[in-house]
This record gives sequence, structure tokens and C-alpha cells, in this order.
Amino acid sequence: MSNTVKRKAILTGAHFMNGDFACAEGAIVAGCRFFAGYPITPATEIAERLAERMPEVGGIYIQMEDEIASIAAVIGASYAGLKAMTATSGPGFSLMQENIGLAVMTETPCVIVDVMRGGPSTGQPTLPGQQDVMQAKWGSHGDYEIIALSPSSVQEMFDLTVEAFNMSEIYRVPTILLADEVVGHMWEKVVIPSPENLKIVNRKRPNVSPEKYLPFMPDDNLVPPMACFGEGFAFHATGLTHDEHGYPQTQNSEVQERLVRRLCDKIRKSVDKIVKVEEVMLEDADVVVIAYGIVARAALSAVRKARAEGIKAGLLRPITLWPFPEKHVEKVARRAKKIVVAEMNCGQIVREVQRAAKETPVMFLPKLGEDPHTPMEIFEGIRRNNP
Amino acid sequence: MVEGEKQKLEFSEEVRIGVYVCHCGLNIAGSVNCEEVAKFASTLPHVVLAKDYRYTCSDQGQAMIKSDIKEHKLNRVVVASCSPRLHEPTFRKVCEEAGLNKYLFEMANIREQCSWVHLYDREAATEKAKDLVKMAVAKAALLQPLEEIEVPILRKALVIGGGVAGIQAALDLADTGYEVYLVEREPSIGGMMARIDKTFPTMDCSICILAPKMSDVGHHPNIELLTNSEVIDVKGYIGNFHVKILKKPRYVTKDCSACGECAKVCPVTAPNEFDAGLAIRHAIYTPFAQAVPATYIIDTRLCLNKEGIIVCDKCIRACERQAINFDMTPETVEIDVGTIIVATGADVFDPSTLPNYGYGKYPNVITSLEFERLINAGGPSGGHLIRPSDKQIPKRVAFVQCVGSRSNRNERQYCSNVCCMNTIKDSLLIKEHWPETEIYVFYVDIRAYGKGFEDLYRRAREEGVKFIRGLPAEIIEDKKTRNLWLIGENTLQKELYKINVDMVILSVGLEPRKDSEIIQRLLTISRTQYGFFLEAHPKLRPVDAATGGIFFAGCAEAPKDIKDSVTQASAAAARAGILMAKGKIAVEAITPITFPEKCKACGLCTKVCPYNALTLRKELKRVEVIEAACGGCGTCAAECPFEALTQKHFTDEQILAQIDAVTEHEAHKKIVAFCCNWCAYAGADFAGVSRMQYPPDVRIIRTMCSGRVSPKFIERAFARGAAAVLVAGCHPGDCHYINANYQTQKRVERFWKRMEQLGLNKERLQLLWASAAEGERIASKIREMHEMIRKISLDEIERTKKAFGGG
Amino acid sequence: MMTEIEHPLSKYLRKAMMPHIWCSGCGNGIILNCVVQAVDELQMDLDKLVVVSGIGCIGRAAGYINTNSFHTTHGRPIALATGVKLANPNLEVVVISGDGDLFAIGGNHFIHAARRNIGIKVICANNFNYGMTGGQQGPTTPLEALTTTTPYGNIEHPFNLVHLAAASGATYVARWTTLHVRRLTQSIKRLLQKEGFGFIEVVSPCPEIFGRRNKMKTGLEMMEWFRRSSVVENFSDPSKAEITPERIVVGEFVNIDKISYERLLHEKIAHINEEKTWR
Amino acid sequence: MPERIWRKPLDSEKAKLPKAEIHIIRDQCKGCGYCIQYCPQKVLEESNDINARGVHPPRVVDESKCVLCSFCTSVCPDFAIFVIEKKECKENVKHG
Repeated sequence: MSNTVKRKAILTGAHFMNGDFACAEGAIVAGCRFFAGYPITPATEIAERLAERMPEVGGIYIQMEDEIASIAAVIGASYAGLKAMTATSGPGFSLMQENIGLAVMTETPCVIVDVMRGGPSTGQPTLPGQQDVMQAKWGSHGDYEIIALSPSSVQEMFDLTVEAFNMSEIYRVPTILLADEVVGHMWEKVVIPSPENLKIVNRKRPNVSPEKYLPFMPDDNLVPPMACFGEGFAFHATGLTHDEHGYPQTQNSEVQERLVRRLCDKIRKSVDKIVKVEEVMLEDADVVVIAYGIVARAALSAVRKARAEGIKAGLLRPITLWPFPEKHVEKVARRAKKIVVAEMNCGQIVREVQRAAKETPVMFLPKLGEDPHTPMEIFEGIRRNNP
Repeated sequence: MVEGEKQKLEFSEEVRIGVYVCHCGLNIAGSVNCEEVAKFASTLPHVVLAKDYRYTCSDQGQAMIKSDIKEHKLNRVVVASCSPRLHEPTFRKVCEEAGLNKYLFEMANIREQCSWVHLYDREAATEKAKDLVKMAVAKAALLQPLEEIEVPILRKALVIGGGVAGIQAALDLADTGYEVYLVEREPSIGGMMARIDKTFPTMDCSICILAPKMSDVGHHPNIELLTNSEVIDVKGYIGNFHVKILKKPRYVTKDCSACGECAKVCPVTAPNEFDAGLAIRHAIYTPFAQAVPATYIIDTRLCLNKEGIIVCDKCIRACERQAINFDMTPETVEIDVGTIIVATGADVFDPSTLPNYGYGKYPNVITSLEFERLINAGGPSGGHLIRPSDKQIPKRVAFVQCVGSRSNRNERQYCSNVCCMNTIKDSLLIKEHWPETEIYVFYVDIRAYGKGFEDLYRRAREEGVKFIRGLPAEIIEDKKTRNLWLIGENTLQKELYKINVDMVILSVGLEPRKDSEIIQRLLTISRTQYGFFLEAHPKLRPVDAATGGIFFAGCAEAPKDIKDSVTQASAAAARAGILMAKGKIAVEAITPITFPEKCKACGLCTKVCPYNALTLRKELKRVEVIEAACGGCGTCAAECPFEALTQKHFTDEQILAQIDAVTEHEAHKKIVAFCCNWCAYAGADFAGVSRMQYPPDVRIIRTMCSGRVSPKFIERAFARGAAAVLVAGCHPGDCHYINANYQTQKRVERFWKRMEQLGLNKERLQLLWASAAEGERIASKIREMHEMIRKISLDEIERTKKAFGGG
Repeated sequence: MMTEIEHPLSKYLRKAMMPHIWCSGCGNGIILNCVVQAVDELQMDLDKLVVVSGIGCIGRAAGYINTNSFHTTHGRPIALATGVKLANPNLEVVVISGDGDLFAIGGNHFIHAARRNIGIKVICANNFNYGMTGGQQGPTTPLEALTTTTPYGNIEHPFNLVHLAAASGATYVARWTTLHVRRLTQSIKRLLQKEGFGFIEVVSPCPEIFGRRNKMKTGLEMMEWFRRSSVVENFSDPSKAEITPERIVVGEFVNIDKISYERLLHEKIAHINEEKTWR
Repeated sequence: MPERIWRKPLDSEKAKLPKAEIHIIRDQCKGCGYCIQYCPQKVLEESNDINARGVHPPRVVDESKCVLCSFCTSVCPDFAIFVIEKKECKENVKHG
């Protein structure tokens, strides 16, 4: 009997799987055909799933000698024309930082999945954390903008992986899926839509002849159309500061100004197009809970409980962590009396919230180790801060 | 004799010696009273019968000896006749056929070393002959039957030199079925013959008849061709030579298809040696169209690429088959062969050493070899005989003969054999193409001795070639026309001539290869006074070297034409074939015998042995002899201070007995000479053959090598009152036993010191190096010593006797 | 001076980037020269060629060749090239970088790429030190050599790169000096035609930074050192090919056939994608 | 073959090589001197003039000696020298 029936690229339909698998399926749906990685808990299952799935869809899976090599290979693959991804956790994410910077500088579309665990250092490999939020934004040296998404369900592991690819293809920027151990390992129902109901974006290609092509000359959206190696546009890419030709300009401050500003602006000027949040019962909320990732799920039931007890509570869940949904926080801050921020660290996104909330007092519920916040813990936070 | 007697008791049976004194027609009887010598012999101890006979080596003579052996129960035979180097094998065979061990035969050389060198002093010659016979008898009494060991002969041959002689020899051997290594120094085989246009007397195209043979060599399954290679080391002995060959890199692999594209693009050129420098070649080249192997070669002295740095890669790019490899390195090929044929050829004389002919100065004076290339259709002028100065075809041409031959000016008294006929051939070639050309040939004698030669000579004369007897004294160039004036005497008409021609062709002679001495040293063979290799016997072993297993072919042995070279090559191949067909050979039983009870295991003998044939067994307090490896020089026996070993057939006792025999009467008038078999003794024979005359004082004792001469022999000679002692051997470096004669030198020098310390005139012991060709050297040494001993007083003789414990 | 005619190889160079940044007598220019010469002789399709380089003087080479090129972070060119080659096996991917980039910070990537036998071709300019940062000690600095960070003489044993490459499984390993331009060019041609991971070490003069501290003030003096000491020994044992002042063994050390990683991978992908039916 | 060789070969002119045309891109030269040192025919020497980079570029001593091996072209780190075959027609071109 023939048991190895080849699976399709898009497994349309309802599935029961864990977050890492969903992420892998999302990647394949998004058109990712290159994965380079290195085993690390709790992201390993993504690699395992793709090791099995990539060949089925004619894609490449390779396990590199380390995370540095993995992200480097991803950049190379992307320049050779494939949508590419790697997946890791804190320690590996740290190793990748330099080349994430290279990806930013060379405007390489690629996706880095960081399934966060407890740090610092080796920390608690099997327990969740949200401690890499700031590293995701500032981890590599130099000035840049980046996109980071935060899934809080297995379904979102799928959806946001697809979204991450779309974003990175549109803006030619490395996009980070900041998941956490719980979301990664949790098993849930996932619905994979049919192709026609999927939005897949591919990088913009040059529409000029090779002679006219300037690899780093931006369009009006500040993003340069991207040619790939082997397509006849012999061009140069470098981590050095470079002009529109891609040629190094290591002594020219004007070029540096122009390049770095554009790298930031192409994201900043598109914030409204990029940023996604979930808003629950915010219209009349006095107490607004802000939480993301797995914590947001406890927060939601806490808000519901509070409403049942007559407290006007609401939830703002940033799905896009970077760029930070500043406008949304400002908006709720204007009418809310108190803001409660719950995250699994000693205070990272809360700083961004405080910055945006201006005078509105922000109360912080940190959580470290073992499990995420319980709904009761967050409900307590709401209750205590109810004016 | 006393010594001898004691020895004799050691053999059971009674010694019965038969002596035969040969007249050799008048060769001996002409100056020696043979009857008297025979009568004298009959008085000697152990001699039971002594006869004189006209031709002892004749069948009747041999039959006589055989029947005597049976009839008179002879158990030793002495023949006094010619040199043992000539007839010892003959008479040994006789003894064997009569059931007598051949080592019980001894010879007295009363022809080469007596009758022929004392032609005009019958009395002295007869006395000397008696002495020589007495010595032989004394030795014979002590002879012992000996068994020879057999050594295998490898059925592989090495041919050195790929000229027509080497090619013929190699093909003959290979066709017989033997494996042949043909080593050629040049990039291609073919040698001189490949460079010649036509051959005399038949006038066929030289390369046309040679090329097929060359390619046969190239394709023959039994021939391994090693071109661009040189023999660098030869060890071993007949049947078992171990040869090292340096194979120099061609930098072009076998993949070469000889398309020549590489040479077309090669930016550097030089005169092509093959065309005597008249045509150019490139750094990558093939010497000539028919070269075998056809593979090109890179001349690294010319090529721009040095020290592994490729500067110019034009040839590499041009070579479709990628056959060029600058990383080739020299390799040393080691082979084992049973026989070696030396066909190294000859060089041509360089006439620029004769300023009066202006070669090298006047462009229109060329050599006969340059002529060959000019007249050759494949040559630089496409077969047009043109003057180098203006490339015009000459109307008047002169040939000058004997340039570098038959001349005392440059030690080349010999005739080069080929020049006369070559010139006649060349003159006819000119007539054939340009009948109008005036041709003069200036000669000493025209030698047209060979088959068809005279007819060719006649044809030349009929065609109008003018032969003028008398070489030009000088050649003068007319600066304007570049024409040449030949000035000399017509010795037939006894009148001076001054003839103007457009071009002069110097008929240059052949001379030994400049580096013959290398081959000589490697193979330990001898050369004649002119430097060509010396055959073992001029009549009966004309292609054998004195060293077993080595043979000669072609001009290496003496100048000769193609026909003779080929003949000799086939002969050499046949001689080598005989050995290899047998597959084994008996080594003369002249290896050492040891007396372990006397041996102190000091190891001195092992140190002097040139063949490492002795191994010291310290634990057993003795040395062991590897007979097959032993060359038979006997220097070990001379070295041993304890008489713990001696050489078979040349035992201490036997040699001492010879000395005693010499010194029994009138020792003070005699010179005791020890001569090595290969050079000095052969030289003495040569003196005889050449009838060189010298005083009859000398008595030569033959040893295989001068290294055999132990100090105690010299002592004994002086102790018994000899006037002088001569030790003679091969020149240092030419020793037939690699280097045993260096021991001779050491020993003689030590002995001189002793004589000085004893206050004796060391002049009385003389050391002489003389080759087999240097008869005159030996003769004059003897003359010189003759003068010397006349001045020696009797009491000095007495003092010497005492000093060395003599009576 | 005739300049109306162009240099025959200039079409392979990015004119805007010329002249290159390298010092007088630096061997990098010669290596670049040989690479483009080889590309020219092979008539390679520049659109299918990708040159990846790392950080260091020679790292600039990628930018100078008029083809697809990527100038990566320090030590990572091989890793990035791996991604390019796997993503599009039809591309000819060449890594040109220095000894420090490839064997110190990038050493791990080198040995693993060789082990995998991924079809990328690595050309290493070995100039015995870190030139661009001013001449510090590196993984190939000879014992006792003086550098800015070994002012009393180097006490670290240098890598024998060809031995390392051979031991790691490279299918082609060669070493030349910048004086062996012809052999180097031919060697690069063979390298480019090879399947799997190939490596050429080019011993290269660095007079301004390394030479002048080590009694070789000019490029010529360093080249003369190469001329004196180099011996061509093809297919000799790479473990015996340490570079010493007296002896630089050059030549081809390894040239074997071994199926490449990308071929195995794509064969596997093809294999598992054909429907299997069992009897 | 040991005969003394002294004549100019009769067919010397047969070996006529293509004439070389050496091009030196003056201001691209950095003066390493490799081309001068390693020219097998010693065709080049250091010139006295100073180029844009302040070094002495090579100059041609005797172009007729050049055999077009083009080693200078290959060993030049700065692509500042190259040799081409001279078109016999345009003899008028001037070079340094």
C-alpha cells in the first residue's frame, strides 16, 4: 500500500497542531522555500516540521553549523530569489544579531522566528518568556527600524508567519515573529484557508533594463525594487554604507545620512499600513490592559471577569510589536484612567506604553519564570487600579 | 723452491709437469732458441716431459698435448708461447678434454713479452724465455684443481646510444627475443646517419632507409626506448649489471601528437643542432621530422619559464591535447641487465682549431656535415647548395680532405675512414644537381678500399671532379667577393697551386666523444691512445670489451661507415646473444679462499673489497666470501696481515714461487715486474704486438689486478736480491676492479716510506700506470729502469737483501 | 602612453570602483587579475556568476568584479554563499576572501562547507596577517613573525590551509603564490569547473603591512621570497606542506570527484516527490 | 650534438614573430615594479616621470624585444599594463 502520498503546499482545512508546526505551515503557505536553522528549544519543532515539509514542496531545508551561519544562509537564499526563514530562541537570536543588521543594511526580505524562552543566557529553555522584545528592536548595532509580530495563539502562529513574509517582502526588511514557548508548544485548532482566501505578497521586481537598474534606488514608498542574482542584473550588495548603485561610500557622510534615514523612514512612514492591534471593549474602558503574546489570552479573560464585576475594563493587544502601535496607545490613554501592562519580563514594552500614555498612569504586572500570568493575577491588577 | 716443496707435500699425488715450447712459426723461434729452452725446461723439478713444437695451438699441437697427458700421466701442463690473454682459453680446453682440470694449466708468455720485444738479441731473449718458463713451472707445481661457480645471466640487454649501430644492435637482440633497453642522450634516436643526405656508395637517401628502422625501435614490444636519458651508474658484473639511468624530463607527455602548433607560437628560437646550426628551432621543438619518439621536447635553457614560474604559456595554450607539463622532473630509472652494448658513436672534428683554414671566420668555409644539411632536401636551404655569405649557388667548390685526420698537428694520426668516400659522394651529388660546377678535391691519399668504392671514385673522376694531391697550406678569403683562395703544393706535380673557389667544404674527421671517459669509468673498460674504446682482441674478439658482458658497436670503437657500423652492431648483438642464450656463465675460480683458523676478524679485507663480496662475521671470528659478487682482483689477499686469506690460482705461494724462480740466478740484473692483467700486462702485450723493443731485464708476473701485489712479494723480490721491482696497473679511475688499484698505490707508497727509513734507494721500486694501449709507456719505463739498475752497486743489493731478511 | 585602447580585462571590472583600494605591491590585484582572466578564458556567463566576499582587504574583490556580488559580514561569506548556491544551484558561486576572514572568525563555516561538499569555490588570499586593520597576528601568521599584536614575535602555530582543506573533505585543493599567475589562472579554471567544494590558497604579498615588519619592505622582496622558496609538487602530501621561510610547497594537492551536497539534496527532493506505489 | 655552432641560421627570418604593442596606463600604475622585474626579455624599466599616484610608472626600453608573453599583463595588480599584437598597418601609433 502506498503510504507516502505527497502533501500539497497548502493544507487547506482545519488541523490540530502545535504553534511551531503552524508557523512552519504558515511559512510554506507564504511561499517560503528556504529554511536554514540550528536546533534549539523551544523552536526546534519548526525546523523538524520544515525538514519534512520543505522537500515535499520542492523547498530547501538545511541545518547549518550555527545560528550565525543560518541567518547568513537565509540572506544569501533571499538574494538568490527564494523567500527564506530561520527559527531560533534567545541564545541563537543573540548570535544572529550582526547579520540581522546585514539584512537591514542590504534590505533583505527574510523572516526570523524567535520562540522566546526564559533568559538571560541559557536561562530556562523549556519555559516561556517575553524578554527578547527590546533585543528584537535594538539587538543589532547601528540605527534601524524593523518589524516584529507577536502571535498569541496557534492560529496566529500560522497567520502572522504569513503576514511576516508579506511585510518583509513589501518593505525589504527582516521581519521577526516574536513568539513564546507556550504559543510554540501549545496544541490548538488551526484553520488553513483555501488559496483564494490567502493574501500572499511577493517582492517588487525592477521594471527597468539591467543597464538602467540601480539596486538601491527607492520607489516612492522608499523601498527599492529587488532583482535577484542570476537574473541578468549584475549588481553589488554590501554591508558597507553604499549609494544607490550599491557601491561602498565609506567616507561620504551625505550618503550615510541618506541611506540610514531611508532605512528608518521606509518603516516609520508606513506605520499605519504595518501596525495591527486587537481592541476589546475599549470604547468606555477606564482600565485598559495592554498585553501581547500568550499573556494577552489571560488578560482577555481577566477583562471579561472585571466587566462581570462591573469594572469598565478593556484590552489593547499589540499584534505588531515593532514598529510600536504608539497611536493606538495614545488614543486609549486619552480617555482611560489607568493602564495596566502585563508581560513576561522585568519591563520592556511597558516603557513604550509609558512613553505613549503621557500623563495617564501606567501600572505594570511583571512575571518571570514558570508559567505566564493567570487571569486572576491580571484581574487583581485591574481591580486594584479601578478608580 | 723450498717453499714450493713444502706446498707440494700437501697434495697427495706426485706432480708431473709437461712443458711445451712453441715456435709460433718464426714469431718466437725467430729470436728465441726454442729447442734450448725446451731442453732447459726438462731439467726443472717435476718436469717429466718438455718438447718444442712449431705451432702448439694447431690441431696437431693440441692433439699432442692431449695424448701426452694420458700417456705420461701429466697432471700439470705449461705452454710457453704467446700471451695467456690470447691462447690460455685454448689450452685450458685442451687440458679439460684430456680430463685435466683446466686450472692445472700455466702459460709462459715468450712471444709478446719476449721474442717480439727482443728481436735482435737472440741470446738474451733465449735466457729470458728460460726464466719465464722456469717461473711458469714453479707456479705450475703449486697449481691446484679448482671448481668454477656459475652465475646466472639476465636475459636483458642495455644498448647505450641510439645511432644506426645502437638501433641495429637493439633490433637484432629484440628480434631474437631479448628485452632491450635503448638509451639515447638526444631527444631522438637516429644519430649521425639521420643527418646525412645520401649514403655511399649506393647513393640512397640516408633518412629514407633509417627512418623505418627507427620506427621499428619505437614500436618494438621488446624494446624500451629511453631518449633524453643518460647512464649515470653501472654496478655488478657480467650477466648481472645494475644500471642507473637518468631520464631527463621532456616537459611534453606521450599525449603529444607532434602537430607542431606549439612550436609555431613559441617566441624563442635557437640554431637547431640537428641542422648543424644552419636552421632555427624553437624552445619547444622536435629535432627533425622523422624523430623517434615524435614527442616534442622543451629546451629549458631556452624557454622563458624558469624555476617553476610559467611566464610564457603560449605552447600550453596552443596544445589541444594538453600534452605540455612543466612539472615533469628528472627521474632515475634502475634496471638490471645481463649484457651491455656500447654504441655511443663519435664526434666530428672542430676545424676552427685550424686557423689556417679560416673556419668560423670565413662564412663560405663549411664542414662536410654542414654540407650534408645544405644538400638535403629537408635541410634549411631545401636542398640547394648555397653559400652562407650570399645564398648564391657556388660555381666552383673545393673539398679539403683529412681535416682532423692523419695529422700530427692535433694528435689525430689515425684515418677517419669515411671522409674520402663521403667527399666523393658529395662531389657527385653536386654534379648531379649542378653539372657545370667545378669541383676540386684536395687530398693526401684517396682511400676507396670498400665494396663499390672504387667505382664511385672512377665515376667522380669521369664526371670531371679534379683530384689534387696535397692539402692547401692555407685558405684566404677575398673580402669583397667572399670567394676563397686555396694555396698549397700539388705533391704529384711538385708545383704550387693557388685556386679560387666560391665555397670550401672541409672534410672533417671523426673523433672520440668528448665524454667517452665517463662511459669508460662507468663500465671499467679501456680506450686506445686516440680515445676510442679498446676491444678485447683486435683480431679474435673485435667487438668484445675486455670486461665480460660488454660489447662495442659503431664509431665508439673506431671511425667506420654505416655498413661497418651495422655489421659490427649485428656482431655485438650476436655476441651478447650467445651469453644470454646460455643464461649462465662460470666465473673464473680466482675468488678468495679463507683460512678461518688464522683469521683475527680484523675486517681489513672487507674494507678494501671493491665489490663488498666479503662480510665480516665478528661473532664467528671469520669473513665470508660471496663468490658471485667477487670480481677476482685479489686485493683482499694483499691486504690481510695474517695470511688468513689468499686468491685462488694466484696464491701467495704460487706468486712467491715465481719470484723465487726469477731471482734464483743473477737476481741483481733483473727487474721483477707485477702487471695487472687488464692494463699493464695487456699493454706489455701491445708493446710486443707493435714490436717495440726494450731491454730484456724484466720478468713480468701476471696478477689479475695490481691490487693483488702484497708488500711481501716486493719484500721477497728484494730479499732475494732483485735489482728493482715494478708494480704496474691501470690508470687510477680505469681500474678493472672499480678502485682496487688505489690500494696498490697506498701499499707502494707505504713501501717507499719503509725503504726510506731503511735508507734504501726507493727508486728501485717503481709504480706505473699504463693502459692496454700504452705499450710504449711500458717499454720506455723498462728502458728507464734498465738505465737505473745499471747504477746499482752489488753491496747496495746486499744491504737490501739483509734489510728484508734475505740470505 | 596609449590609453585610447582599453585593457582587455577591463570589461570584467566595475569601472566606477577602479582603481582599487589595495596598496602598491599588494597581491590582491594579481588574484583579481587571475580570477577575471580565468572567467574570460572559460567564457563564463557573468549573470550566472556570484562572487561573495567577507571583510578584509581582499573582501573588496567582490565589488570590483562586474557580476552578481555580495560583500558580507566578517567571517560569513561561506555561510551566505551556501544559501545562494542552494537557492539557485545554477549559479556559480565563488567566495574570495582572506585568511583571517575564512579561517579565524569564519573557520567553522569553512570546515563545515567542505565537509558538506557544497558546490562553492573558495579562493583565499593568504597574506599572513590582518592587513586592513593594520597588521595584527592571524591564523596564518608564521611563528616568530612580527605583527602589531605580536611585537615580540608570534608564538602561535599557523594553520596549514591546504592540509586543513584536504582533511575537511574538499574535492579540489591547490596552493599557488601570486608569482605563479599562469598556474593560478589555470588552477582557478579547474576549480570553477569542479563539482563540490573547492579551495585555492594564494600566497600573496602584503609589503606595506606585513612585509615591512618582517624584513621585506617591498612587494618585490616578498615576490622574490616566493620565487626562491616555492617548489611545485603536485599531489604531494598536504600535511607536509607547511609554509616556512625556506620552503613554500605549491601545486594541486587534491583533485577528486565527489557528488556535491546540492546535487544529493535536489536528487532527494526529486526522489521523494515521485509517487511511490508498492506491489 | 657537440659541433661548434656559430652561424646565424640561414632561415632566421622565417621565425619572424608578431610585433608587440605595449600599453601602459600611466596613472593606474602603483609602481610595484613586478612587470619590470619579471619581464623575461627585460623590455621595461622604471621611468623618471611621476604619475598621478606619485610613483614612477614603467617605460618601454625596447619594444622589439617583447615576445608577447604578456606576463606583465597578468602579474600587474593594477591592470595598468597590457600588450597586444601590433597591426603592421598602423605603424604611426605613438607609445610610451
